[in-house]
Amino acid sequence: MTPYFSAEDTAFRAEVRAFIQTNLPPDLARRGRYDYHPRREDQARWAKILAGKGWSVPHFPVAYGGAGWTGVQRFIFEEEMRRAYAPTMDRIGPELVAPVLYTFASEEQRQAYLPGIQTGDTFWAQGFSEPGSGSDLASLRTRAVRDGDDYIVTGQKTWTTEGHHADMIFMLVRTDMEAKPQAGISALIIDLKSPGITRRPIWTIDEGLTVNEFFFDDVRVPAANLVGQEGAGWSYAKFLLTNERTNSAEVPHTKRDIAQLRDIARIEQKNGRPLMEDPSFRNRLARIEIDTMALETAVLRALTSGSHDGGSIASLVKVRGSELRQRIADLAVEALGDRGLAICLNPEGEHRMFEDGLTPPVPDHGIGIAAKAMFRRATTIYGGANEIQRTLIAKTVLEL
Amino acid sequence: MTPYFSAEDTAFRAEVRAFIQTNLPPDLARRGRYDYHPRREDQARWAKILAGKGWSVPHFPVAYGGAGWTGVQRFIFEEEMRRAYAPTMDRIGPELVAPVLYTFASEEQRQAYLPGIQTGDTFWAQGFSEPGSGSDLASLRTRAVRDGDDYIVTGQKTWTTEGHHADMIFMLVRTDMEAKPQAGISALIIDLKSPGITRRPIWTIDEGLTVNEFFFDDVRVPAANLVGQEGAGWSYAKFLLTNERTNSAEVPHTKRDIAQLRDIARIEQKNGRPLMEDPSFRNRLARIEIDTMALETAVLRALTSGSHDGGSIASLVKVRGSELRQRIADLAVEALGDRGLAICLNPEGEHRMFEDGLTPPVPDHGIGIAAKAMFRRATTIYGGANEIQRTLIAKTVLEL
Amino acid sequence: MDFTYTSEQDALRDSVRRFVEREYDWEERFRIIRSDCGFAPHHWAMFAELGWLGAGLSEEAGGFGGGAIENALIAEELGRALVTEPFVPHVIATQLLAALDSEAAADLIASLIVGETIIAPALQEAAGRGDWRHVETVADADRLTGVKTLVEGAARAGSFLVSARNGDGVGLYLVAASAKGVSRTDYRTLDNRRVADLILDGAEAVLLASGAPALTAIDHAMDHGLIALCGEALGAMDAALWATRDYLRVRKQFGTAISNFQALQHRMADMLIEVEMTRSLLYAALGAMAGDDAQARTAAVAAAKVQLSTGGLQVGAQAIQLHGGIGVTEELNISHFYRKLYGISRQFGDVDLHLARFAQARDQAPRRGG
Amino acid sequence: MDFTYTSEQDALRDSVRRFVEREYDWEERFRIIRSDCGFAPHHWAMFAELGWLGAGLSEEAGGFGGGAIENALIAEELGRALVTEPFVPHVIATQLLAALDSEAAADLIASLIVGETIIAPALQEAAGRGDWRHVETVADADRLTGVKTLVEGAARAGSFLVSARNGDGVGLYLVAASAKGVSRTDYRTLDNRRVADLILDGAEAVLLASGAPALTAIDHAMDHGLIALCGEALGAMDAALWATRDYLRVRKQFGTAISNFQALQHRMADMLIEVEMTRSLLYAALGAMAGDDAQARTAAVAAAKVQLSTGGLQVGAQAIQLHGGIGVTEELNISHFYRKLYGISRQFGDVDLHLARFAQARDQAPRRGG
Repeated sequence: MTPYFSAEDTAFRAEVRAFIQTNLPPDLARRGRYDYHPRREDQARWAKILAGKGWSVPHFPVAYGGAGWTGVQRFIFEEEMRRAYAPTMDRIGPELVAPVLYTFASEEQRQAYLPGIQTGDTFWAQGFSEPGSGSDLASLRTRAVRDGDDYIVTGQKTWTTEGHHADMIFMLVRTDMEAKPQAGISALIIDLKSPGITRRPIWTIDEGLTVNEFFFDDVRVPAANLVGQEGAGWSYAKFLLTNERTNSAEVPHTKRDIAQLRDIARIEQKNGRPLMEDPSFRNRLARIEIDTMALETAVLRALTSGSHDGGSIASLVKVRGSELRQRIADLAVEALGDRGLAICLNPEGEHRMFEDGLTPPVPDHGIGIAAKAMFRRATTIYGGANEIQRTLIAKTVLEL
Repeated sequence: MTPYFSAEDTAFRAEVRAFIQTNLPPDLARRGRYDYHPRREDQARWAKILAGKGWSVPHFPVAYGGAGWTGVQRFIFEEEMRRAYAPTMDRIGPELVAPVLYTFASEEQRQAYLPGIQTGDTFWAQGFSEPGSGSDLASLRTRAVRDGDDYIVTGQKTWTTEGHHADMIFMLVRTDMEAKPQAGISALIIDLKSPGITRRPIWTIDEGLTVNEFFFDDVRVPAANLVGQEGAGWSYAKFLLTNERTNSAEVPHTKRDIAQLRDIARIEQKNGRPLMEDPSFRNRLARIEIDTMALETAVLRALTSGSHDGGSIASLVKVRGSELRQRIADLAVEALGDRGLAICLNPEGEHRMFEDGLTPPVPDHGIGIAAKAMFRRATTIYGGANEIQRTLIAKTVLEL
Repeated sequence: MDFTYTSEQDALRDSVRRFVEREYDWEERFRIIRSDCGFAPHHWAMFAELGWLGAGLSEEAGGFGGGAIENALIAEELGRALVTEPFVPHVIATQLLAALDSEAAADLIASLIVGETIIAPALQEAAGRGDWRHVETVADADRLTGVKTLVEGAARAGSFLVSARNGDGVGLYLVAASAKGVSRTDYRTLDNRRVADLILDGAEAVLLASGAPALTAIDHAMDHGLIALCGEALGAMDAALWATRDYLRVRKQFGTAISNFQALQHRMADMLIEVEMTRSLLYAALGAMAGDDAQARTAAVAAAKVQLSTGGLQVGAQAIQLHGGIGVTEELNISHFYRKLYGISRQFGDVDLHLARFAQARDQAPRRGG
Repeated sequence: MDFTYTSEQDALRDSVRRFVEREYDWEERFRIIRSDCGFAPHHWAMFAELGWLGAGLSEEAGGFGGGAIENALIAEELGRALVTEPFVPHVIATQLLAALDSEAAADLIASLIVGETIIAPALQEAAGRGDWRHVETVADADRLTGVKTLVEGAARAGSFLVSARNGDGVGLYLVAASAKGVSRTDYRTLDNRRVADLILDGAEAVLLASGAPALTAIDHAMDHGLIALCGEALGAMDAALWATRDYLRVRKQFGTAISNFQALQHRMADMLIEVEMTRSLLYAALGAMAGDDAQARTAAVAAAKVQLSTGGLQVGAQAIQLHGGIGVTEELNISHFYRKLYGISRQFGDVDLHLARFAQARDQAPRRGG
């Protein structure tokens, strides 16, 4: 039992920090402070820089561009990225789709798709949810009917995260109407430039764009784009979702949020003193920091346990992590006082629902905070709603 | 809309207060401060004094000794009783059993049993729960088999509140084994001195005695002791339980607890200042007081709405009231600091689980507080567990 | 003690409810939010015509004989429909002027309740974090300098009611929107109220009251404003609760209506409890307003504000959570209930401020019923 | 970074587990609680024999080469069985003496780890509310006057380690139980630890350390004590969780095992999260103990104490709630888990104290990883 970072870990951290310090373009770091809805071009630029060092997709198998790091090293890397306000990177391609590809796809498919993800040239979407099937994926209805060497895909996907950035989509479709709900599902790769696809942005509570709806109207997809076995899509999806949950603890991000909030609380005043000295604020911040420390250790326990236990710890840290992300964002809004109540659109952002032409009196350290707090309502819903996670914990860990 | 006490209410309050001030024996008030597990003799003495004024069972129909007060007046009366540290009275007979008797029993039964309740001479128990049937009364198994002019009762009752004080018990028994679970249940009155009854005290988390277990071994009960119709016991029980829930908000008691805690917090010190000035304590106490104010108004709304709506508001105030009673007791323990951690048995109490011979250094204002906090864990369980109440709210009010 | 509305009050409620049903659909609301001043002058004219702008004002003060109850009731119905017209600031302005009991004030009230003009209260500053008792704006004779924040309805206001430090402590001033030295920075709040920072740079002002009378009038007006705000929050909470209830009954997952899931049922029960506790504390505050115990009034109003803030956030957040993904979309009203309740929870001071006000008032007040 | 126990540590855990299974059944525990001194000398002798009393002490200090990890592990298993023997105070006493690094201290340690004597730490006073840094007891040369509270194991202690104010600020003293001017008031705590108020009325004492070295030694020992306490709480929480799980699977209501009720399942999931977060913070604290950053150590230990207090109460209360009536009976261990966790949550300072300690340490500490 050595529950602390080793000397090697510490040296690794120093190396990562030095690299970021030298190579992160200042305009990226500046926009990174607004944290939120990063531009595709920023993500791609940074991915290219990291790819040059072999660090753009560290978790990949080394053969496909991975860095061969331990779980703890990947955690440290992520922590340093967040700490330096590097752009939050696209997650769908590298973290969700790619592991499915290098685990289940054919070698041709791997060669065709993984390099684009590694270099940041290709962005991906994931097409799982449909209207009427949120956390209940087995009920999905988008159909793919075999027609010669193609599938003809018809249906609708929704909640497609960052779909407006995506070139390709990894889809769950129903290929067998007769089979039991879960058995008739297959995984298809679809080029989003294919004829018959339309996209509708779904504006969210923050007046921002994260999710989209895609309509597939007789879209022709080469049968070669089938991933793995026909009818096995359900198991790939489960594999993917487990990764989603583990990552969704988002500890490095929350730690950075805390550091940012501490900065804010030293600037903002209450009763003529820095907010940081207000007892009630201090207590609540301390409690968030303590819960974050607990969550961090839980994640590190999972990362070092060696087993990809797929479910139990993942569900557990997802629940707690998502709730923490809401609490920290809400406390940040509160820290801003009157200024936390203003709608303040990211001055360097793209994709606005509408231009109100107003310039709210929000200081630079407050930009994006309120919108972020609004959007964080989604953290307890996406990636498998927390209700689903609690049921999963009860069934799989507690065996109730 | 006149959401405040009328001039008549205020005058009534003054009258009640004056009466209590003149008539409450000082030794009763002193023991009342320990609040908890009052002696039967104290309850009986006070009941007699109140009965002399016609106030011992104010909620009864006037014909049976009731005071003819409005719901608001009964609330004021209860508030003044608690405020003066009058003994908390037996509830089973006057509040639970008696309403069933004067609503459903025969005139002979009313004449036989109500006077003893009114004068405090007869104490009652209620025999509903059995091992294995907590909130699920329909599953009860105690049988009453007709034998000539008698029933022969065999079975076991548990969680019998204040059964060690009781002379009589109002029982649910199964008289028909063939009928559907709820239809085969009848209500019987049994004299606890009948041969074949044994009692076992159930010591609770506070090392005190509140509940008991009764064993009925071929107990002979006159058939005349059947209340209402055979097979209708279930509906009487539901009627009774609704009363139990409404009363279980316990607002007057909680308001008195708050006043008591404010007294404690002016005596106890933290960091060399009265605890009452500690910001964190103040905030938590304020929140409890606010929630109590809300609950009080909710109860007054229910009391003045005219409808005995039986369920919705009752469940709602039971949930919130029981949780509040726990919070206030826990905060009182915390207020006592080191002294809140000592087991300190009521020096004037009866029924001790064991004599440890120790005299803990707890000041007079701290006696009974910690034991009370322990026992209050039961408030969210008894009278229909809060889980049951929440389901009831969802089904009956929200129609889910 | 009676918690039922009179038939006049019921009629008033019906009138507001009919208005929002007929005139204020979801598309209309989006149009108004995106308009120049963020609210609709033709609606405001209708409010005046229907008598709502004077409904909560005593006859002596020039109103139609009602009080806090009527204002709370109107606000509740407006909250239900997330109406963005600045009704709460109107309550504060009229009650503030009424408390001054002067001829000049009476004239202003008369023009306010017929909707001829809008006067926006500008009582708070950034450093006060919602606490209107924090005043740094300075009055140098009849010239004011300072910045007031979150001034609602500013874009259409003919003048402002401004608090400022002077020789007596604090004075209350009337500042014309057109006066020299007055400028604005307009913005939207999270709950889509259109507000402004009011920047006063030696702005010409008329003193209305000074010292204790000014402070008393402001506290009185803020009590009324907080009660109206409580009504608005209650309306939004109640609407969010029942909309969620309806959704749970139709939404199916895993082959069954999700209303059958016990964990969701219990969550809904907790939301209902929060709604009913908020309603109860609104009534308690209305009761206290009718009495003459200043500390009891402060305590009851602060209690209602604490409860609507925490209960409102809980109900709003759970309404989203129980809706799932669709709950966070801009197009559905559920996300806007949350934004409204999030805004209200911090408006006029956060939970800590009102807990402290409550505790202080309780220390000084005799116990209720003795 | 490795969170797995070594095989030696696993063996130690097994040894404790075997002991409680064989020797410490529920009836035995009741007997001990009702005995004169509230713990069993024959058990204590067994603890010594099995090496537990020196397992968590370095070899330099005369122990068997372990540290905080071993103490936490032993305490966790003792907590699972609600063992009442004063192990946590033993950890504090030995670590306190070890930190003094003197020959006299070494002799005392030697007799402690073989179970020959018991030395009870007497570091807190009523006015400190669990904060050991609050010292009002006064040393006049070698005579102490004051009252120490919640002194655990006092009835069997040969001597006491007492903090008192002297010319250097605070000194640490050894007071023999038999010394003149020493008296006790014995009582039980809610969690059935047998404790005493130690009343010192000019009691003769031996100075062990004074000023900064004394304070450093006390803080060091309390860090160790808090970690052992965290282990004990974790054991009780974990045991309560799984006992409740087992009960839900067998208990039937409304015709089905109550483990099928979704609301209860989710409650259980939340309890598990609290247990795992407590375990995580125990590990984090153990990691910090291995480093040389004093602020990080204080922060991590305070964090663990905050979590075990709130999480412990939540798990304990829910274990009762999910059991229903039987959960509040004295005869079932569920009520005793709650009493234990209720006691622990307030032992050595409440949540506010440790939140403040955490916040202060974080203000002064560099950010983890830079």
